[in-house]
Amino acid sequence: MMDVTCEKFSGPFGLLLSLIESEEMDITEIALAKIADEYVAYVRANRGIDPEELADFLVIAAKLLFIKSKALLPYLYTGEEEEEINDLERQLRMYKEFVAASQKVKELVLSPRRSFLPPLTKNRRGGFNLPVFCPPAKLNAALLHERFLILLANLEKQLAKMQEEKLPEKTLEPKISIDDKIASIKQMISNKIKVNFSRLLASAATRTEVIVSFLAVLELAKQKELFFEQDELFSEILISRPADAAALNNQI
Amino acid sequence: MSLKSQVESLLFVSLKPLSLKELAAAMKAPAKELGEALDELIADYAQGNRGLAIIKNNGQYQLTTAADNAALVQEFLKDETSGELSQPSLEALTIIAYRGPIAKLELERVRGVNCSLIIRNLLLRGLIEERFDKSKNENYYTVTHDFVRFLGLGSIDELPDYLKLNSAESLNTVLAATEDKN
Amino acid sequence: MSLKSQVESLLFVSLKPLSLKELAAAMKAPAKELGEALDELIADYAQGNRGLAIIKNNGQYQLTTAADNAALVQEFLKDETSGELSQPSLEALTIIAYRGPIAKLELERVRGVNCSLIIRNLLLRGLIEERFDKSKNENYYTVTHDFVRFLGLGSIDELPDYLKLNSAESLNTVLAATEDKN
Repeated sequence: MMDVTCEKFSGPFGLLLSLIESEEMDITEIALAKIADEYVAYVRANRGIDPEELADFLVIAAKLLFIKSKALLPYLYTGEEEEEINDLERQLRMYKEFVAASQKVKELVLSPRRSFLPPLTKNRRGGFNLPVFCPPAKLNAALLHERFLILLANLEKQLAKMQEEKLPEKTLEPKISIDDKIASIKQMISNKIKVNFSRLLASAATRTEVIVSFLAVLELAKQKELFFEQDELFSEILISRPADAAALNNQI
Repeated sequence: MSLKSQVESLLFVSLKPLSLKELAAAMKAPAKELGEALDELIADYAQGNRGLAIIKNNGQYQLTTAADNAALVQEFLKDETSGELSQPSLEALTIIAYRGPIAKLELERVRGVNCSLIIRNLLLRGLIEERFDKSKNENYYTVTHDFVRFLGLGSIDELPDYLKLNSAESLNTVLAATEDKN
Repeated sequence: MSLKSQVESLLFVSLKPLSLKELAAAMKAPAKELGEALDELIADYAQGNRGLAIIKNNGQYQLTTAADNAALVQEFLKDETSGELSQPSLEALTIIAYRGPIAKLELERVRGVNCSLIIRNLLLRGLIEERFDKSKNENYYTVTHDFVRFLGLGSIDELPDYLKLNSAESLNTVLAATEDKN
């Protein structure tokens, strides 16, 4: 169902850029709004995305959906968010320049032109009668021991940090699926007639899950599986199934 | 002997790239005059249809073979290193080459994605080096002489569009925004 | 590039003197013309107040430093190998002492950076030695007997806490990760 236009991309900006370029558009707010759905679909399909980079992809997905919602409902926005959108455009334009530069760097790396050094050996020093053993005068066993303990302490710190960085990724993975979230939202709605949007978000444990919930709700809205009601600006959003909503309206 | 001759001898026997400061100390010569002698030597090599060249990177100098003779030298040394780089590594290297010294956070801001693993990999391959900036309490990254040699350049500012990308205003703006947020 | 330039590149990277025949074979050039190019190059070096010179001995050619700079070069090389070790070199030496025999790749994994130059420097100073392991197709490094004796030890396992530190958990973890990647 999905049109896979970018087999190879490098990170969230790479994906964004290739989607915009496949539409032959410039980097503008309009372009970003236009490719938002495609981007989200791509992240959902999760093709070729390194799990460690997923969070970075989701952050961009959230920004794009924000831009899209602004394009659809401009009167809801006050102008303060303008800066953030400009910022994304600027970042993307700059990224594009560096991608172009990286192609030139690649050509240089692959071109036959290259400088060489003699192999690293001591032969070049032949003829200078250098001593074969030159220990640093102040070095001793105690100092070696001390340095090694420092090294081990640093290694342990590094390993602990890597472990820490890995943990959220593991706990995040089962929760991250937008499909799961869609299923659970559908479940919530079928059990109740209406659900508060804030309640959906309250159940999210992490920022990533908030984004995923948001994406899932938007997806359901797009598929016309959900009906949204809001009495006034910034008031609670109620989510219900279209059938129920129709039925309720008929009762009144 | 002249400074130019002396500095040529030292660069020839040194295993590693040497800074102006190291050379000046070894030769007990004033850094300014030495710098001029080095510039002259670089120009001599560049003009003279020579088999040698000097690479200048990070304020350090290294004597190498001329890039034009690469095919011959590579075959002679039976060197098999190829320039294979993944797209993400290539992007990170490009940004570090044009913008170095650059902090990890700035690099990630440009690429929009975490770069810890790529940095680690490039360090292990000896393509970039890390220097701790005490005043900013942060590591900064630059490309190594080895990488400049792979490019076949005399120094990194010979990269296409170097000036433009090195001082790209857009980058300054975005990076300024990074600093604000931290 | 000209023959003169090419032969200069080859003499620069070659660690041993080369005969006209060897050079001609490498360059696929006629020996006669090559001989003329060499004579020209030798004359260039002799005239130009240069830091390098070509020595011709028994029909073999070698690029070397100019005789006039010998004292400077000698002192430079002596200083380079006699001072205290840099922090990175000391760290590498410590790892090799407690954990040797260790492969270059393992050492780099532990230190997180490329160690080619550091290893070469420690080898030059006679602090470590290199042994090629045929089955693993890799060089392994250990400290030298001279260094063990310099420390006043009978053997390296007399270092403080050797047994415990030799098999430190964190090192095992990092090195196990090395094996995974290969």
